[in-house]
Amino acid sequence: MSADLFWILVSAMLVNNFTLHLFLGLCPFMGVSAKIATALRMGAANIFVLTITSLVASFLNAYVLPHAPYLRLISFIVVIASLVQIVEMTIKKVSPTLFRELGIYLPLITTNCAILGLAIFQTNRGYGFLEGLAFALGAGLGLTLALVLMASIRERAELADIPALAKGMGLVLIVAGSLSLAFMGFAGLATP
Amino acid sequence: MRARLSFRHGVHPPEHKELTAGVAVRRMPYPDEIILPLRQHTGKPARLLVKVGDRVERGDKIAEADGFVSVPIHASSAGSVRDIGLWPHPDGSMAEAVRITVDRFSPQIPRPRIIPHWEGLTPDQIVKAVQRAGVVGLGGASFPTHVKLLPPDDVTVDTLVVNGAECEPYLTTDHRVMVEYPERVHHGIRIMLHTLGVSRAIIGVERNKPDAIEALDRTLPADLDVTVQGLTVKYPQGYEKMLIRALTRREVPPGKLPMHVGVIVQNVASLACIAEVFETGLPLLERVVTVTGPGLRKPSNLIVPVGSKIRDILGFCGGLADGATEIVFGGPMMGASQPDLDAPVIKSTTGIVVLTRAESRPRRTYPCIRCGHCLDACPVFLNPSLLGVLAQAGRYEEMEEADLATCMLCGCCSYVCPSNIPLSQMFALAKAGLQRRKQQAA
Amino acid sequence: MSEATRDPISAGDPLLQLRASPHLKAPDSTPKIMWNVVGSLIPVIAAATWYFGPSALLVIGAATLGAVLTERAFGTPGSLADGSAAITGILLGLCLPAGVPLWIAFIGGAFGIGFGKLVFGGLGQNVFNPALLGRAFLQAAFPAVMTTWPGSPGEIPSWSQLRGDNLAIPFASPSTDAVTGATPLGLMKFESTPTDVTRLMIGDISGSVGETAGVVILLCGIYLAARNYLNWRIPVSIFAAVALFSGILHLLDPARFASPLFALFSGGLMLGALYMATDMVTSPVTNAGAWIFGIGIGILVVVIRTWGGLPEGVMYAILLMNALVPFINRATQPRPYGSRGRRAGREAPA
Amino acid sequence: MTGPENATELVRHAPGAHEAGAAILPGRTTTPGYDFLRGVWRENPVLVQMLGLCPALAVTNTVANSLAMGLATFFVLTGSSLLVSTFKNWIPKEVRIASFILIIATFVTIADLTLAAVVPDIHKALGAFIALIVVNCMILGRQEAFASKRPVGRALLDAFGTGFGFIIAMVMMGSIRELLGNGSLLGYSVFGDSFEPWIIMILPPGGFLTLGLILIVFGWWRGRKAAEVPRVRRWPHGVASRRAA
Repeated sequence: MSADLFWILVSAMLVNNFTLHLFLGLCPFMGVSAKIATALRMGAANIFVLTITSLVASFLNAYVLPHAPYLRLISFIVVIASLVQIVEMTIKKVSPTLFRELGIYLPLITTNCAILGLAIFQTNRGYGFLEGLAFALGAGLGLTLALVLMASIRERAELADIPALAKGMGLVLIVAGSLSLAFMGFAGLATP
Repeated sequence: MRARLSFRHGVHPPEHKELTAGVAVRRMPYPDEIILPLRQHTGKPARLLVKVGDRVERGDKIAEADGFVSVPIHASSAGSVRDIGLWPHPDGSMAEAVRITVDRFSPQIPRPRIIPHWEGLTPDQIVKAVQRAGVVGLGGASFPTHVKLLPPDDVTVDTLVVNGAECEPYLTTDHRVMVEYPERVHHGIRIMLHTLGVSRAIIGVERNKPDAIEALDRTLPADLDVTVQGLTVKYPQGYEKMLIRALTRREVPPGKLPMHVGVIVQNVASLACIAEVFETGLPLLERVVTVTGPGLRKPSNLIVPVGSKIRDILGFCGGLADGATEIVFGGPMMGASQPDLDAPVIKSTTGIVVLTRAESRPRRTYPCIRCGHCLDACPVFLNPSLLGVLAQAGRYEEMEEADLATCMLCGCCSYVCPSNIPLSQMFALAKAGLQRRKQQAA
Repeated sequence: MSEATRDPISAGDPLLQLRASPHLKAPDSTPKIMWNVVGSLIPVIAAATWYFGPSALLVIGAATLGAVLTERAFGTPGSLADGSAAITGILLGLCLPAGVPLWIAFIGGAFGIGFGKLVFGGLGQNVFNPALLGRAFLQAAFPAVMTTWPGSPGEIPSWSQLRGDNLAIPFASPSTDAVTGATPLGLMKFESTPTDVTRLMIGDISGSVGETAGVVILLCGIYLAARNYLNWRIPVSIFAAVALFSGILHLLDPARFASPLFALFSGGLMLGALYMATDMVTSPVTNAGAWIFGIGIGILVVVIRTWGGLPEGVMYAILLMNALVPFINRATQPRPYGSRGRRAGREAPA
Repeated sequence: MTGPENATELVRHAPGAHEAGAAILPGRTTTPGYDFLRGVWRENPVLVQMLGLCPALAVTNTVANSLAMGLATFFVLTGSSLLVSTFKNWIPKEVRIASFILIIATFVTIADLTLAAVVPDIHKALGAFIALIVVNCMILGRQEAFASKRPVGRALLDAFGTGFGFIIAMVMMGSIRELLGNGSLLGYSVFGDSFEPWIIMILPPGGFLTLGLILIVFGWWRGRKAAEVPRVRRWPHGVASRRAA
């Protein structure tokens, strides 16, 4: 059981990395990856929200959606958005420092495809409560890893003589492609 | 006990000391003209005392110390003041200088004792006498020596470190001083220990000068705690901080002086000079200069009057050989190219190195390939590779965060860089740029 | 000039140069390093030709041509002379199967230089090793071709026979009538059959063009390390990590996991550790970083070989660690002189 | 619910949204033609504004998938724009983002169920990405930036243009990737049997690399064009002067 959870985590983090192989969470990956510090915070915020989302999705899947499957998408998006909003307000009240660190990223994350993607994938694969948590954690870690790698590469590239043509998104996409190629090395990484 | 002492990192440029290492010091005849810039030391330039047409004797004070961090300047030859005005300075600028026409017929007789005997003087009186003699660090830094002898009350100095490393390629000035005047060095140490109230002195000599080590050992005074330490041959072994690290295992924190870790560093030539000053009673008038390099006909070690022009010295050494392209004051690693053959030797000039095209040919610069050789060379453990990239992007503030202040511009990174990136030059510019920005902000 | 001339000016007519210090320069230069690496690869290429016949030369040549032409077309003018494009091409050629069609080798070289190097701004700026990026691209693009290994040299009837459909028309699939074999790693992974280590060392096995002759590569690498053209810490830490990690696994289950010596000399580990991982541009600048980098590669190699879907993981391990290099560099900045107490272990007082 | 400050955050942070927002500041008028063409090419959501990258990379491995995704998005976009601009005066400002999302989600659900019924194969291939149209920043961005402030006709034009631009980008990506990755277009073999497919093109790295290359080539092309005819913009009458103002 725990081995299964571990491989779900590894799979979501490395083998089927959310950003590099499933193209989820590309907006922060492109937009908030210029500096390592912000990338780390964005990653942390993502892990946090993904975990909550997984819990909510498990709950919805278990108790609400069996009665109204066509409401799946709408209920996911509404519940996630409101939950993130509540979390944001709570953090703001409880820990202003943490809010300064993560707060501004939270609303951005709400409409991040990674969050909704997680909920949908989790449902499609029929993950239970614990599996969902492992999946969310793996996805979050994978997102953070991709973000930090991209940020460190971009920080380096910022000082380099990038040809004018490749500056900006062109380079980011090609770096992402290269990272994605490198991550293919994890393909097939699975339970021995 | 003679363990191999050194610091970490550093480089091994070819030494080329064989050109002059065995050549005994000769005295150069007085040239026709002496140029004495008023700025020959770190600190405030000296204040002029003479006017055009004045007759000066050898040893006469022609400019006096202007404040505590300043020393007087003395006429190194008898003659008459021909001109006072701007003149090429070895640092590349034009600086105010006194131009003295040497009296060809003067016997250059030593004047009556100007500096008193040191025996019986209090440390304070000795310090005053050293300042009056116009002594500065002769190792190239040209910091007024007397300033170092008055540590503030809150620091305790326990060791005198004597710098005989002479790590710059080509130069043999200190080497010859140690070989030929070891007693003077020891005498200078004795005066210093007395002045500082310190009991221990360590002389650090690179191991490529066995005869110097031998000479110093032979003349070791029995009543003093002086040791001679052989040091690994490596540049920049003679840099103060590296020497302290090698001999005492102490590190001088950034922005602090050696005295803050209980050490005073004196160059062997400065010590010999102090000893000579108190022996002869004359101020600092001449110094040993290595004139050498592949572009010179007769490489020599010379005693030259301070203020002799490059032109005269090179002439005495047989002139330039074919293919000479560059004349460097000081060692080739940190020295400065001279644009003008009329620039004079000043108190801190350790050597004149004439380089040829083989050394000075322009090399193409390539992009940084991140080989990391500069990190392995940097004696103060900086990341020149990163600093260089930042310098190119003009990000001086980030360079400051990357400890640019610790950089001492030793040139090791530039020396090893396979891509010929002028790293230390860029760092010097960045330092200057930062200072300018700070001044503008203030 | 006669002895009479005392005036220095007339002696040599010096046009006095003004340069910033230092006025001396170490003899190494970037092109010299690069061409030395190229030169050190000649024995490896020779060994490759010995084992894989003219195919080896063709494949290496096509990959190099792809790299060099791309550099020539899109790179800064004159950048060919620094030799880095040639290294990329040769290294890429050395890690391809001998039987690949030449057009595929060419595309790999072009991709490696174009997307792996020039997009980042050319020499010194790239994040990923261009040769390996080209190799990874080909592996993903043409997985079947890239895993069709020629038979080991002993199985080939004559030396001069091509080891596959090298001359396939561009963009066409190669025909599949050549003698094919399996690499020692493949045999180990899929059939649990270890190969004799001596054969691995001398290279009498199936595999990529230039990665089979382990001892030759090792000797060439030692030459480069001796001349300080590669950071010896990287290969040493890779070897140590691989030997240790695979040794532990071997002790746990000798039947399933190969011995450390097998792990060291099989696949592309020698070539990767000595030539790819040590690429100066894409490896950490700090020595502490080099250790971390090497250990990371070693661990990833064993992880991918043991638990991954592929028998060989050196290429991916190096690429993944390449991506981490900017991060490693930041994390292992040297502590400057005088800031005692917060100094890293590397600079600890000797 | 997501408040108004979230919306501004969202729009501000979406790459490229900056210029898009600036173009429709109140008080500035645009021609209907411009409203349509802007989205098609000049401010193409994918190629210029870098919005909706997730589907543009994830499902463009074949032309058929790209087209289906493009059409589904087109449908959702026009439907939502129509609804939003029709009811813009009834939607309270404070909950407008939430309302937009609800409207979008409704249309996505319709599209999802329709695709599942009509083309089950493609629906299966697109998988979760149909549902993910909900969070396509491009759609929400058009609602917030345009449809909620403009009359129905203009909002529809804008949605048509943007949706069409999205389809163009999708099909472009899909064609390149299918052609190289499979040697075919819309399933019909182009190069014949002997073609060695470049599998990478239909794998994730191929998506990134293709889009990256397209951006570089477009940049090069634009740069060349700008160098040839400096300062002259071939856009409908009035547009150039407005942009210059």
